[in-house]
Amino acid sequence: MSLPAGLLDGLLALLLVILAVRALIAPTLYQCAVAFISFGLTLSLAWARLAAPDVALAEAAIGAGLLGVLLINSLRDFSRGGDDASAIFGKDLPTALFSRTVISCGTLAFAAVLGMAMFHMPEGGGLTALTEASLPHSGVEHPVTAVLLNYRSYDTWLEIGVLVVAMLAIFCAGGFEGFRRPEQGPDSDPVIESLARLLAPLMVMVAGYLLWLGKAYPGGAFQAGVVLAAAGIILQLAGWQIIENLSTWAWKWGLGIGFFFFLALAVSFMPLGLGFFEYPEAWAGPLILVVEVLATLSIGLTLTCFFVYFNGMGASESRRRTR
Amino acid sequence: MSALWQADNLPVWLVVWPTFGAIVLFLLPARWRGMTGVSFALANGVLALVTVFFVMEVGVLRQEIGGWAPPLGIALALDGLSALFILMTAVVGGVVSVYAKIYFTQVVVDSARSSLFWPLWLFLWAGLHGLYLANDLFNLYVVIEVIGIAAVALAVLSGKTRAMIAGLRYLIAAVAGSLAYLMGVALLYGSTGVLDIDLMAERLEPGLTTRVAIALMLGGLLVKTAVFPLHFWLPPAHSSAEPPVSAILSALVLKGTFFVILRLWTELFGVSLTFMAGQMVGVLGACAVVWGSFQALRQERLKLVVAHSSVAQIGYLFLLFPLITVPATAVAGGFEWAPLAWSGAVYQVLAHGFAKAAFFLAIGVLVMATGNDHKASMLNMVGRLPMTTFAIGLAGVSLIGLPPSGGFLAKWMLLSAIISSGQWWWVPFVLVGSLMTAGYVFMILRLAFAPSQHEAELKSVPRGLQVCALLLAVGAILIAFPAEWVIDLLEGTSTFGEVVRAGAPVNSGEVGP
Amino acid sequence: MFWNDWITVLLMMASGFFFLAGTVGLLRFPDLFSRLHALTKADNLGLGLLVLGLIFQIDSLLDGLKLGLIWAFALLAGSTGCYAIGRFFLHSDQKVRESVRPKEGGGE
Amino acid sequence: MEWGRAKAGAVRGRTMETHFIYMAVSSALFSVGMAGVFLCRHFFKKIIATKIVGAGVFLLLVSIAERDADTFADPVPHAMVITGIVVAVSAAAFALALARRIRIETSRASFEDEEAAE
Repeated sequence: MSLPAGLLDGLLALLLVILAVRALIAPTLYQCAVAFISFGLTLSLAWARLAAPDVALAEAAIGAGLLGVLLINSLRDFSRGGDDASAIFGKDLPTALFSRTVISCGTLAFAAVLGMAMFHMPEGGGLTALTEASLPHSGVEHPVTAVLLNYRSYDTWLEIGVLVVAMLAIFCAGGFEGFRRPEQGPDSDPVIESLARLLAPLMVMVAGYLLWLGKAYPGGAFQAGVVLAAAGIILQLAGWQIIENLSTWAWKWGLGIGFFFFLALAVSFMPLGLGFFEYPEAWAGPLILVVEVLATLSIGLTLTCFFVYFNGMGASESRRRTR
Repeated sequence: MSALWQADNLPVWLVVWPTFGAIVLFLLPARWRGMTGVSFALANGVLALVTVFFVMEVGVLRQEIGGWAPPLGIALALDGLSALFILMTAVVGGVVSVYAKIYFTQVVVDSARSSLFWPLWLFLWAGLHGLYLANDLFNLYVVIEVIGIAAVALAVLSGKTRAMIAGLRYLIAAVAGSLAYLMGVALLYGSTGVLDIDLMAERLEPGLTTRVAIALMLGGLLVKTAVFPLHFWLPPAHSSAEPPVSAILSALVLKGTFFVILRLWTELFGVSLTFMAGQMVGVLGACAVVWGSFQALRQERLKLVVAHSSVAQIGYLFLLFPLITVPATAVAGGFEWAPLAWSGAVYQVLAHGFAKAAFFLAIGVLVMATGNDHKASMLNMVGRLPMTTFAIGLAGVSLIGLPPSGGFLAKWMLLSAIISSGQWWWVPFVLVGSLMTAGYVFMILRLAFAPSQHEAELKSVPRGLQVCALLLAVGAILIAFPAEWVIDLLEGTSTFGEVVRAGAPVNSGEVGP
Repeated sequence: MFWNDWITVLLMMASGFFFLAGTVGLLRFPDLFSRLHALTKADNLGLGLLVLGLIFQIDSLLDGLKLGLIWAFALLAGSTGCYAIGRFFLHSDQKVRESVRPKEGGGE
Repeated sequence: MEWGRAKAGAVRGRTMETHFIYMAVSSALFSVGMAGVFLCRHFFKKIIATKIVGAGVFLLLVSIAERDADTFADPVPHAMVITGIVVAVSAAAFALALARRIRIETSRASFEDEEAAE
């Protein structure tokens, strides 16, 4: 490890820890959110340093981007009547300094034990060689895509299911299923709207590109789906209300199609004597691409729906309050 | 090679069918969901029966997904233990589904909200099947998360603020727990380079990393199983949910993570466990028995009594671990108590599952009739809602462990195992726990038989709901009878009746400098 | 080191200066608009110089085009973001405006 | 002594490498995050804390992938992390929705508020 690289890694490491602590002890929620988003972006730099571009893309887009948007969006409700984040340790603790010391020491000790365990970890060897050997039979050329959509496609399928479950769960939290048409039109802004007009088609194109790229290079359904969601969110911010104008039938199928099709494909070759999630080798490539296209659509739509529902949750309540 | 309907594909259908149901129910409009949901649930029951007969005939079944053998691919494993859990899920789940259908169509007005129950419940069911079949540590994480998110979503279904707060607490505990589990998985993957449980068991060596990993995984799973003192999220979450949801959460969801702990403890953790580790988990269980029962005695609201009682009953399950974890120096052979301890714990899972679900469903009926679940509303219930009171009584008998009931068999087997293992110090906890359980159950029943002067008019409750509660309560008693059959089924589990030789290096030749 | 490396280093250092200046401005300037000004300056010039510096290190025209696009998008997003913040500030009430003002003593 | 054995086996002949730095960060983030989950009062911060715990776990997985790299980094942990990120974000979004709903309906922002109010 060369010196400048070591310096960069050290700096990133320090920054990560500082930002993480900052995100937890900042005095206002707004600062917490900002620190957390910066943390997510710094983390994607760390992924890049660790030769994990797929993860970097996913983290920057979902971990920092989407969740950051949701956090900032919820600030509207949380900071009503003061943005006091109340200190990390309760105000009523009599000896704040003492408890702070104890907690810091405890955290440090825990981290030390965990760090020791990592440092003493025997070399398991991993599955790199095995992945590489099986790559020609997987239908794709990029190892991460091969793992996600062929070797461990069962996990990936379940994970797309988690997104559907999370959408249902958010419906439960909001108290109704579906999206309400807002009573008044959105406040449109010429600058933001023209930006959205310019960016949205470009982003759709980028999503397609990432999807196609996933076959051989870093990229793939998740990253593409998130870019698609970003396009959706920008359009939503520009006041387009795409989701609200979709029919129930359309958004439900949109949310479910990735999961449903993946399942259908997983069982469709079983009458031919193949196993669950097993594809004929010659067709694996094209089939994976189709799965990825539909998964991208579903992921993009689901994440956009997260945001739209969130936005509606706050807005409808504040409207009720002012009435 | 396996054709579509061939029996090898049974594990696949166990996952595919409820998932298919979930997605269909999601796509269907709200008014169709109830009937369709019940049909899917009943079909699940048929599938579970097939599974059980299959396992009885054939034994352990492994299936590789995607045609990739582990360590690259994921394998599913179906054995006697999973079959038994699948059967319990099917029976409890089936009855609860029927109850939910009646409850949500006749009682709850807000159909937009309550119809969300069906897709979530089927997703949860699919997740449970995935959990019972999983043989891969990361796959376990994913299904645990499916179960966790779906369970919390169901818990907040009622939309009450109290439920929301309890749900958020539950969710944060669950997420933190599963991340701790995942941290342990990461450490183990780094040490062995595989995720498949069987392969990892071959490669895992004792050491600091393994120990920390096991501690993290256990800690995470113990939070999710609500073991004392990590049970803080359970009482509010279980007591504020809708009755069918409470039944699902306490009868099935808690048992899911217990299943994972049992499986990992016996199949994977053996390398690095010590006698003390077993004892410590046992102490947590014993404390849970006493503390949970004590809290249950103090509660004024029936749902809280029952929720705290779950903490105690879960505690009994953890008495299994000290019994099956013996020092490596102990004499070989002669661990005749191990099958008994195993059967006792599994019986406790079944008995608690049936009895607790029955309890929650019966209290649901009671709340519907009287409008609240305060203890006082039980007054003179025996004459007014005889069927429901009878259900509560039967479920209570099983919880206390009075013969003849599933709970009696569970506690009797656990006690015998404790005594023959020589770990007599667990005996008082079991007995005190039973006494205290008797305390709160009889307190409720005494009120039910007590006459009251001015009683409010009861609202009418659909008969179906009362029948559902009674069915489960009768089930809690009846499961005592096919005990031999259950133990036969359990013998189809690779680790059934085995003890973990704590501190014994598995590959003694290869370990060491 | 070839000549192109020297040019890259020079441009990078210039870019670093502008980023630093922008950040100092963001932290030290008295009001929101001048802070925004400092921030966008770093985006425009600093990133521009960075991209220009990197262009001397690449082989294919396509890569250069991609770098140029990155800069263009950053400009677009930066200026729109700046505009949105400014607009929000102008339309917001007194309380929000006061909260943006730096504290005495220049901490944080 | 198991400790000594592990040390002799695992660390022999190794220099300080990139993944060690990130493993250290991983343990720090996991611990800080866990402390935050239990000690932070505000819902908002608790949710951020779970995300930090997640970041710690994922950082370890990716460090392991880098350690085991051959022609490319071990893709299995990468896939696990991508799956994990999506799952964690889903859970966090749900938690945030719940927290927000609680805030709107009761203006409570922490579990302690609840106890104070009842």
